[in-house]
Amino acid sequence: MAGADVIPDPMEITLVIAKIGLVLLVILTLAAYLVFAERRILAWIQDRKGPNRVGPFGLLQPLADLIKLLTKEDFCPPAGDRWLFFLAPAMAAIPAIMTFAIVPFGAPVRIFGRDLPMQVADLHVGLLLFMALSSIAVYGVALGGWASNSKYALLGSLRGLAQLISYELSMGLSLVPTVMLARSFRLSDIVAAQEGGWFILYQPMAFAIFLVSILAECKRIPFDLPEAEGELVAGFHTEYSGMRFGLFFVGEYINILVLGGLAATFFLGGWQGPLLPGLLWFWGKVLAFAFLFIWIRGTLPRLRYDQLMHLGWKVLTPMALVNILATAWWLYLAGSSPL
Amino acid sequence: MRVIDDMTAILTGLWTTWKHILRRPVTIQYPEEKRIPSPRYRARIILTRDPDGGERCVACYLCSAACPVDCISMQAEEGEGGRRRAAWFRINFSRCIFCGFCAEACPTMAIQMTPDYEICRRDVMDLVFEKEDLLVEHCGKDPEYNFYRHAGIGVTQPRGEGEGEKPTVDVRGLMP
Amino acid sequence: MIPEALKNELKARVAAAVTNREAAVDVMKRLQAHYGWLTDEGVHESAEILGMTTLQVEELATFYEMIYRRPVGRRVIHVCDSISCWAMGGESLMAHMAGHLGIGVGETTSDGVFTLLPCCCLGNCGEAPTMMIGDTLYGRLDSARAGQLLEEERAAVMGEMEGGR
Amino acid sequence: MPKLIIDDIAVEAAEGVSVLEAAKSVGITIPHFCWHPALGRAGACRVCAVKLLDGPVKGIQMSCMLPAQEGMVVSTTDPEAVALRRQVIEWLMINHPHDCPVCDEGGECQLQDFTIACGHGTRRFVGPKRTHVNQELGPYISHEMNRCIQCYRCVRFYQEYAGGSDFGVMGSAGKVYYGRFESGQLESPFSGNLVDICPTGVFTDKTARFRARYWDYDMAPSVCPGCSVGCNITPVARYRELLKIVARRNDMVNGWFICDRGRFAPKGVNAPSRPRTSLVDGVKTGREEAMDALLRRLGEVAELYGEGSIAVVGSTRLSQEGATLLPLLAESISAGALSYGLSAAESRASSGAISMLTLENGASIADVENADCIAIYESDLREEGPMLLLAVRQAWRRGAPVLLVGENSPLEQVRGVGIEAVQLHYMEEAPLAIFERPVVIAGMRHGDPRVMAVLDRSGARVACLFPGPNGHGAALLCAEHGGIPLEEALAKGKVKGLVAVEADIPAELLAGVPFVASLDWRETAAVQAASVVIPTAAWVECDGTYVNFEGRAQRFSRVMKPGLPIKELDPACHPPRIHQGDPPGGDILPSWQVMIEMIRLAGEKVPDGPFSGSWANLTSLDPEGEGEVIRGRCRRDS
Repeated sequence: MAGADVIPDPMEITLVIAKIGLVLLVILTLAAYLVFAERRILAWIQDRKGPNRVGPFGLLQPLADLIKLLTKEDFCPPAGDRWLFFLAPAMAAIPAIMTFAIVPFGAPVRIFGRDLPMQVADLHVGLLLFMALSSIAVYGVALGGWASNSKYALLGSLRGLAQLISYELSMGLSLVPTVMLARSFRLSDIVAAQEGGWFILYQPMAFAIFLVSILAECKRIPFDLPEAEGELVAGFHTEYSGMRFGLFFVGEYINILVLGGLAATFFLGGWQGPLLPGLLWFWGKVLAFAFLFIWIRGTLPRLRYDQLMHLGWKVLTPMALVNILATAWWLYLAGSSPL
Repeated sequence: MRVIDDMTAILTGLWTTWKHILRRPVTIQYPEEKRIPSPRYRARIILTRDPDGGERCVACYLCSAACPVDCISMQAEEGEGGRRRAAWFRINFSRCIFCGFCAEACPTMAIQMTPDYEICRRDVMDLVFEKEDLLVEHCGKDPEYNFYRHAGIGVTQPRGEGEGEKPTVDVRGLMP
Repeated sequence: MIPEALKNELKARVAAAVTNREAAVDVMKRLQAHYGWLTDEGVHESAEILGMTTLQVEELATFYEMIYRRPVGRRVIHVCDSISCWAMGGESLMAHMAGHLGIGVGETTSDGVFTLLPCCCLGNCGEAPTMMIGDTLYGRLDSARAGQLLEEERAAVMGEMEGGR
Repeated sequence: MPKLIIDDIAVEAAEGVSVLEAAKSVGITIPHFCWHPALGRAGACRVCAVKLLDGPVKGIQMSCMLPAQEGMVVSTTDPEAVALRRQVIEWLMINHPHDCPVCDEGGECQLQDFTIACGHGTRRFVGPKRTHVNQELGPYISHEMNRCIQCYRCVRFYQEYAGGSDFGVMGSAGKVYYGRFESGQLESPFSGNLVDICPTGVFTDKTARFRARYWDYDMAPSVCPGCSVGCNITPVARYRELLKIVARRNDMVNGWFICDRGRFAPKGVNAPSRPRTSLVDGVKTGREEAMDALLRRLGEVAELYGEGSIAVVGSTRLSQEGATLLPLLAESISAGALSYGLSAAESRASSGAISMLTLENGASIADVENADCIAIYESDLREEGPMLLLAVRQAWRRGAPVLLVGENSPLEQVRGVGIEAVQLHYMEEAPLAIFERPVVIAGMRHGDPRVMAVLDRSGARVACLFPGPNGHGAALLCAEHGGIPLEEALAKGKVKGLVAVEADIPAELLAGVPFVASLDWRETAAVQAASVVIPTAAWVECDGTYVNFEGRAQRFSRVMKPGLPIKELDPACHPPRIHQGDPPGGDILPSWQVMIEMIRLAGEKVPDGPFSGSWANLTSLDPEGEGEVIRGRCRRDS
């Protein structure tokens, strides 16, 4: 791809912008329908029908939700910090969307006589960017809870902070073996390295740690302690209403998609797969992850806070470290080309 | 091993929920399909009449006393023949929690609950039902019962002619 | 209305008593004898003679079973129904009397001669079963003797009525 | 002082009290019907059975009939006693009708309570029940004989305690009937107590028939405003309407009972014509505007007719709070005359009485009951203090002779309570000196102040019946502040502006006064004649104090919020469609608060509360207590 020292030609820019637009459209739509899918699947798990009133099979429900959220009163608690309060939802949603820029979501296609990678930006430090952006996302939670000036929101955001710091660590550590195997931080390289076999086969432990960590990362049951409606009303977004609440909400679902995509990229060979086109393989894997998240939500209860911290610090992190050492030892024994 | 047990537990849970995904939902599509509740279902409250067609309610205030949300109010008055009746009787269905204590407390079987659960109104004040709205033209669930026939103080029949009563004592009579 | 003479006699009786109340039964009995039973008028007159209220007289009149506040026949038959007489056949005596007179207990014969009443003890337990016709007490009764007594009494009453006429 | 043990509690009983009372003194309630604290025992109902485990008597006994004796060990919970009580109550309930829902006693019924207390919950008897015909007992009391359990309380009260002779018990055995010879109004002036004393619903208050249940009542300890006796009562209100009045026990005043006048007198509080909004020249205004107008016009009167042309008039029914503030109000509007609404004769007699009364020589009702000779001086107690007649009867039953002195003491008054009395012409004829505890009851209506000196010397205790519920308090304040009778003030012709505070002034007295203002809750002649009317809260609608005939200050509490009764409202207005704190017509203050507002508007220093200075000790009166005797504070020689 074009280096930093090359002036990009207009065609290049147009294609990138088109890709950005396409990704945004797909992600936002998918996120909206993911909400709908979650409600339907949870309903089935509970022997209900779920939303089925708006449009055929309730398919227009996301639209109705959107209209409802947009028309609701945009309320800020009088004692809250107004600016931060309004800023926080955006800080939660935007990093999640931005992360998708580095995810390769299909096999490169040939268009207008050039190879066009199905990826917005193939950075050579893609994995690090993902780690950085996921750290920024927590600011939304922290600031939202703090700016609300409400005890529930503050408690929720504090929990969110502590939880994210702990799980970021195990998540990052679980990715180290991947980098060691692929010998690159570039996500397209990581996908390419799995041509012979998905990393999940070599690194089942790392995959398990990563899976648990991303559940905690996107604050899903059984790790939804920052929200914990049974204890904290709605946790960090207790005081939010209308579309600002909607941003937090949609941010969570974009996060599911992004983290699902990354999990597919790191461990399930990304867009690679037999017979079917890469695009389908990729999105199929993403949706499988999304379904898994929903399924888990419909099954498991919420952990207690100390159990959560215990799991993060005392189980996942040491396991990830051991895993790195084991991988390093194995690589050392196997020589320069283990795969 | 504990880890294996825990994993098994989680997987069992996932398997259980998976089975439910495939199961037929129990939801009844309310406005289109309607469930027919059992006759003893506790919904809209009515005031029934005794077999003679008279109002059963004697405004004894027991229902309003039993009501945990204070949604029943009334004023008793003396009707014709010394019969006690409600001058006005009011149930505020916007407060009512349909606990059925009123029907349980009612000594004359006047207040009864019906399976009619569709009592929504656009205006909350329309949920305040007056006696005219509550009073029905039938005996409800106890078609035989007539309080004043058993009460033992006359009113609907001459004294001493109610059910299970001896004729009135003549204090000046000859029999000891 | 009672004759002035009777009124004065009773007033003298009351005056002789330590308290008015102790003469009450005497006064009521005399007025009962006069009217045949103690009429409401009789109660008013007793009250006046005794210097009591009608209620105070009525309390006594309704308490004593031999003061009749309802019309009775010329002879009131009290048949004892308390324990000794009951053990000695008081029940069948009462049934026999009722059957013989053709009336129920507490009723008066259509000719107005007899009223049949139960009574809770005549103080004649030693001669059970026992009954009282008018003011006369009869003991050790059986149905034959009772029937005979009734005929005698009826004849006596008829004689009185003839004489009275 | 015998010591006994009741249910493992050691009790030291007073001499001669029954086991039932001894148990009551330590909080153990043994069910009872025929026993009543004021009437004593009869042993008729058999529900107070207890078992004596040890001591001079053993086995099942009726606790009301058994005097508490040294060494008794009593069990109220012994299975044998419990079983007996349960059987007795079941038997009492056999003939009791099934009509609690339509019985006014339901909810406040001793029979209900004790039936449950005795453990009888379900009727097993299936045979026919005995029934009676009822009698028409007049407009106040309804009769339902079927409910009777033959406890004899009514007759014992009516005939023995109250001396009535037109109501009694007839028949015997299964026919026992409590009633009159024939239907008709009960003659005793204390017949209303049958309602209170009947443990079940044979006698119920006809004036409140079918109106409310006990748990819905608005009730508070109160004092009867009917006369100067100051009987303790509990007014019962619901939906801002005074329904009925029941007696409240105060052994220092009325004991357990009240008179029919206090109980059944027309309830002016409910009168639809009652002033409920402020009026200026007949036009409805707010209270503030009315007070402004009142002060402005008083200023005009003072300007036009000069100093001292304004009179402030209180009354003997004005609470002591209002009466103590009256002089301050008079001062703040520079009134020339202060009157407490007493007529000239009453005023003279009252001032004579309060200058004679001391803590020692004043008589309470208890003194009357314990007297060994009673003289009723120039008084018809049926009018001036009916409850004293009941007290006189108790003394008479114990052998005290009753003397009626003066031409205004009719013999009929004592006939109504079955007393025989001697009539005398002059107080000097009464041989009070030969008795140990003589009491003179003196009426103020026809009283002669000169006789007060005779009474003072006689050595007898004296009960002076002041007019109105607060006549004593008004007379004390009148003496303190130099009040004059209204007739006197008006006779000079100088009064041109008059402020009547709860004062009943005859129309003819008001004829010559150009400006009249009235603060009142009754529609009096003064209210009708007034240019400015400010409504005040009635006695059941505010806290207050009355000083009764013996000089006992008693606090009464607010029973209900002021405001239009729901009955008088447009049915569409109830329930209220908007949320509001005060009910419609509820913006009414007690007269003393109106007076404080006026003093404030007049620019004077506002007192902290109604009672200050020497009256401050009345601030903390307990409405549930016995009251505080304050007589004798104006005696001249002290």
